[in-house]
Amino acid sequence: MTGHSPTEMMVVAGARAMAGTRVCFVGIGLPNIAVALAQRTVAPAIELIYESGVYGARPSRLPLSIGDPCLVTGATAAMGMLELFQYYLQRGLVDLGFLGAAQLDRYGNVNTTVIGPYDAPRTRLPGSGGASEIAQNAREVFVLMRQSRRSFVPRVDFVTSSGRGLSRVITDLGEFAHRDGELTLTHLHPGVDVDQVREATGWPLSVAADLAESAPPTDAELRLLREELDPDRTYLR
Amino acid sequence: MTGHSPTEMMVVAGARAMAGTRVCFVGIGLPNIAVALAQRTVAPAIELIYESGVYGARPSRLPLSIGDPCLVTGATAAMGMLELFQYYLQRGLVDLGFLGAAQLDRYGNVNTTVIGPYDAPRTRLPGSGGASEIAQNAREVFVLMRQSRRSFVPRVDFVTSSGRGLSRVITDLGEFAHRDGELTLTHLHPGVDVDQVREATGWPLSVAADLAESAPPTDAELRLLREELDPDRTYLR
Amino acid sequence: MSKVVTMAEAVAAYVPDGATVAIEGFTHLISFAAGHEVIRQRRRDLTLCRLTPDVVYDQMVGAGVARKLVFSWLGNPGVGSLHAIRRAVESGALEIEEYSHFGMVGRYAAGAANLPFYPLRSYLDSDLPAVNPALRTVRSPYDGEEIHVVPPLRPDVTIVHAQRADRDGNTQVWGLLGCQKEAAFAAAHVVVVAEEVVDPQVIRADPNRTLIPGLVVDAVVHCPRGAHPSFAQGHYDRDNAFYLAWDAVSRDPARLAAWLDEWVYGTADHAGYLDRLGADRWTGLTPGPARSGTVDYGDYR
Amino acid sequence: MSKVVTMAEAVAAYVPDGATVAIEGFTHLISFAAGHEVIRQRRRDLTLCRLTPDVVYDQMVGAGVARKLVFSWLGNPGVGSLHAIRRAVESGALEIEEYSHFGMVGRYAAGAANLPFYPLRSYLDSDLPAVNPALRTVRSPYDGEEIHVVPPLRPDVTIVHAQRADRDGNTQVWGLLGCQKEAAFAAAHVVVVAEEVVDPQVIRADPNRTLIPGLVVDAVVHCPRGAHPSFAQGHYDRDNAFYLAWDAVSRDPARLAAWLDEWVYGTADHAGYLDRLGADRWTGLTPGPARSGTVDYGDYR
Repeated sequence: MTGHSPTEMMVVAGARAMAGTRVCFVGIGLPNIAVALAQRTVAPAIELIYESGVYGARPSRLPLSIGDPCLVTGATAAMGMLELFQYYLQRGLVDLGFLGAAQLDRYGNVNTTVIGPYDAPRTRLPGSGGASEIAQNAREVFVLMRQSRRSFVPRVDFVTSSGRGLSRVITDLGEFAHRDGELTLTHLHPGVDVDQVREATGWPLSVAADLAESAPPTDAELRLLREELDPDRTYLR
Repeated sequence: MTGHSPTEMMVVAGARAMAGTRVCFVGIGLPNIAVALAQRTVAPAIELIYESGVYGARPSRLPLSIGDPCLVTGATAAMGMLELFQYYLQRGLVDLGFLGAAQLDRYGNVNTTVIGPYDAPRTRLPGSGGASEIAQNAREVFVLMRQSRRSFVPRVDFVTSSGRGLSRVITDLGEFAHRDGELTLTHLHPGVDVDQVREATGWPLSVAADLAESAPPTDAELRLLREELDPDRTYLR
Repeated sequence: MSKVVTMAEAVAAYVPDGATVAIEGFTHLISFAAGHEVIRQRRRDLTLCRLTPDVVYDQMVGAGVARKLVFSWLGNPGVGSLHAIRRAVESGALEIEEYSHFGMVGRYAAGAANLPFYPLRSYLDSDLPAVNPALRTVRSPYDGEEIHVVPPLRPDVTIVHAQRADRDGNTQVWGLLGCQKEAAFAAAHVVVVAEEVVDPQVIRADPNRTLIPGLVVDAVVHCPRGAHPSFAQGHYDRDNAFYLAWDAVSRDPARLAAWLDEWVYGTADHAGYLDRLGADRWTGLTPGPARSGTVDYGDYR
Repeated sequence: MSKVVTMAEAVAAYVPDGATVAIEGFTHLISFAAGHEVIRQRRRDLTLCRLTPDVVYDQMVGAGVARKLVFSWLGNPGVGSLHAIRRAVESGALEIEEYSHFGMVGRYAAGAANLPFYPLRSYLDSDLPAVNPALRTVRSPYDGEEIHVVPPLRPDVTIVHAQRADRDGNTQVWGLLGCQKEAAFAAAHVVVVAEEVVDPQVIRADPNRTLIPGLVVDAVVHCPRGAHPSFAQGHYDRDNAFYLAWDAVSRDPARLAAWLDEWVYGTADHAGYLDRLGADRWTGLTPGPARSGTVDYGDYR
């Protein structure tokens, strides 16, 4: 396969980060394709939970949303949302919450609510959805998002969900881990340098002493993404 | 049909008391047969709820208990007990809770827990079951029980459920209504006189000014009880 | 005894001006047909409740039926923003009251169970309680732990779309169940909109499948394909082209008004909407079969 | 990956001396086979939890496995008392902790949902809170109303009987569902005892029917008729003659001991118990068919 896009690298890195995960709560947007790739590569036995009320999904196609009917057909269990939030998430059965985000700060706080003041928003974003409870109840949380000074801000305008449980952020430039209370760059994607990341980060960037380079997507990963999972570029646009 | 037993009269009176009831929560024991008779006579459209998790039962035989499989087959809904207690009973959808009791006092307090002190019981009874929540959440409560000085006591040894919601008590001797804060005799069954009731009541009996006599069981009622509903005398023993 | 009425009758009877209305369904079984009828009848000042104000609420807000929105996630799933709602929120024309999904589900559950509050583990270190004073805490009398609570939500009417119901409103749903059960039990009135109105024996043959009993249902509307462009598990798929196309319509108030004129005001009812949509629209939206299998309840005599 | 083990293995692994054990099932699907194996392995000092300590707990208490009973209704349903338990309670040999049914269900629900308490409307003017200090109140931060609460119940192990499960423990039940789901999610370990161990595809063909996911299940025991003398909807009826006959056995400690010798200690396992029971016993206990019908989930590709 020739080359790869930053989005493809981000999705591949997101999928690889799920190696060893048993139960993943899949959030809205990009996590869906990363999870689909993980299920076909590093985490064949992963169990997928969706806030729409599905446990143990085996989607026969790439879901268009977290409420796609293909998530139900062939799943282990479909239930009301109250049961899912209470007996799976709040009960502590979720190993990993895998979320997207609009805005994120140095401390891992996530904002998906508003840009600007709450009562007079510059931009009204979707809001919490399940993010607030996922952040509090999943054993750990990963965020997958494109990185820029607009999205990586010193202090989020609104804390939709706290950074407390956020352990890893995977972007189109690299990877961050939560270390000593702040997000620290641990991996650079191939072809990206630290200055580029610094440029796209709205706070004084902390870089890990053991900074590593992500392995580029393999041909097999790219083929799965491009030919099997998302030939219509629903997520990879 | 020749004659009738006091138990038959009690069950018939219990059934008739359900005329007009839409939703009845059926307790353990004698209420089962009274409800079965009511469903075939005065209350054909009555909806039956059982704490075992059934709404809209249409039992094809007389249930041996409130957890009989015949209550599920052909019912409108079968669910977990949490749903039943929360969304039906506590939600206020139950018009009538129809219960049995071991001991009852002047104020309608019911004891199904212990005779004697709680920590050193003379007799350990079954306990609350659903009675405590039924008494609090059903719009009204009827009790069906055999009457004696042992069961009709001045003050129950233990208040399993409060008499607050209890509106009617039907016994093998007559019927009582909750009036001015105490149980008042309103009906005598045929062949019973007030002295007999007074003798079987452990407190100074209050008798309604409009004391009436219950109509005796009809042939149709007795035939249903003896031939269709309880030919084995499970409840009518 | 039958509760079967037309959608126009159901909306006229149970959705008065100023009512608190929940058209629930999490991506699945969203009663667009009911939303359109509310628009057709030109209701005003509604408080619209829903976890995920979807395209149907964007249409309703765009048509001017709403005064307030109670919600937890505001977007066109998989596409982007709901522009009519966003305009109304950003301009201050639409009041909002905001929770998380679990919080909204808990609110319906408290309403359904007649509880004064519902406890849940969420909102820790979140700014949501600062902007929504209805998010409070209770201290456990056992270990002293503080836990967040939400207040009951009791809609004046909840409207749900279902795969099947009988004429008394006994309703069965399969696939994603969302919070329709809780929203129905919580409401003062319930309207069930069904793909199929079936014989009561179909319901009674599988009592564990019953989601909502007729006991809490006021009206049953027979409305096949009434969830379009959302989906009905086993009946039809989501019409994703509609969701994608809605983005451009919703961005432009004039286009939105024209859309409403053509598809809602310009159609007498959902049958008219379906006629305009055309039969070809369903090509590719119909799934193959995947039957559940049966279980045996046993005949006990 | 299979979790299928023998009952002896499951009990040896998950029911240690001193454990808090819930064998749940409301009249339906009571795992007598598990109770008998606990007796056979001569466990001691167990805390037995169950809404309705049925004949199986009477047998277990009679055999001396229990130190404490947590319950809400103590009787032989439709027959009378559980005499072994009643003797132990009246003599003070068995500690008790007592709730109402809703209270017990709420306790499991709090355990399952990881809540510090569960609120419910019960116990008003009842003497139960006076004898059980675990029954407390919480004040609503909305309207100031006081409501009773119960604390979470988290068994060390919950054992449930089911009509079917796959080898990973994904479990489906129909008919009365009791509080098995809550009791399973609340527990540290779960043992599922199944009439049938089925292919995972049977479960996945009807995901809405799944009561307990394998995620919380540690062991699966294949044990047809393991709920005798209670019933399994669609499989067999309650053996009422057994319940009636138990009254006389349970009244007399010597007869109870002889019964345990013959039917529990004297049988190697549930197959041995069934052999002794004989095939004729099932005459009249087998219901006719009453199939649920199917629903279509749709094949979406």
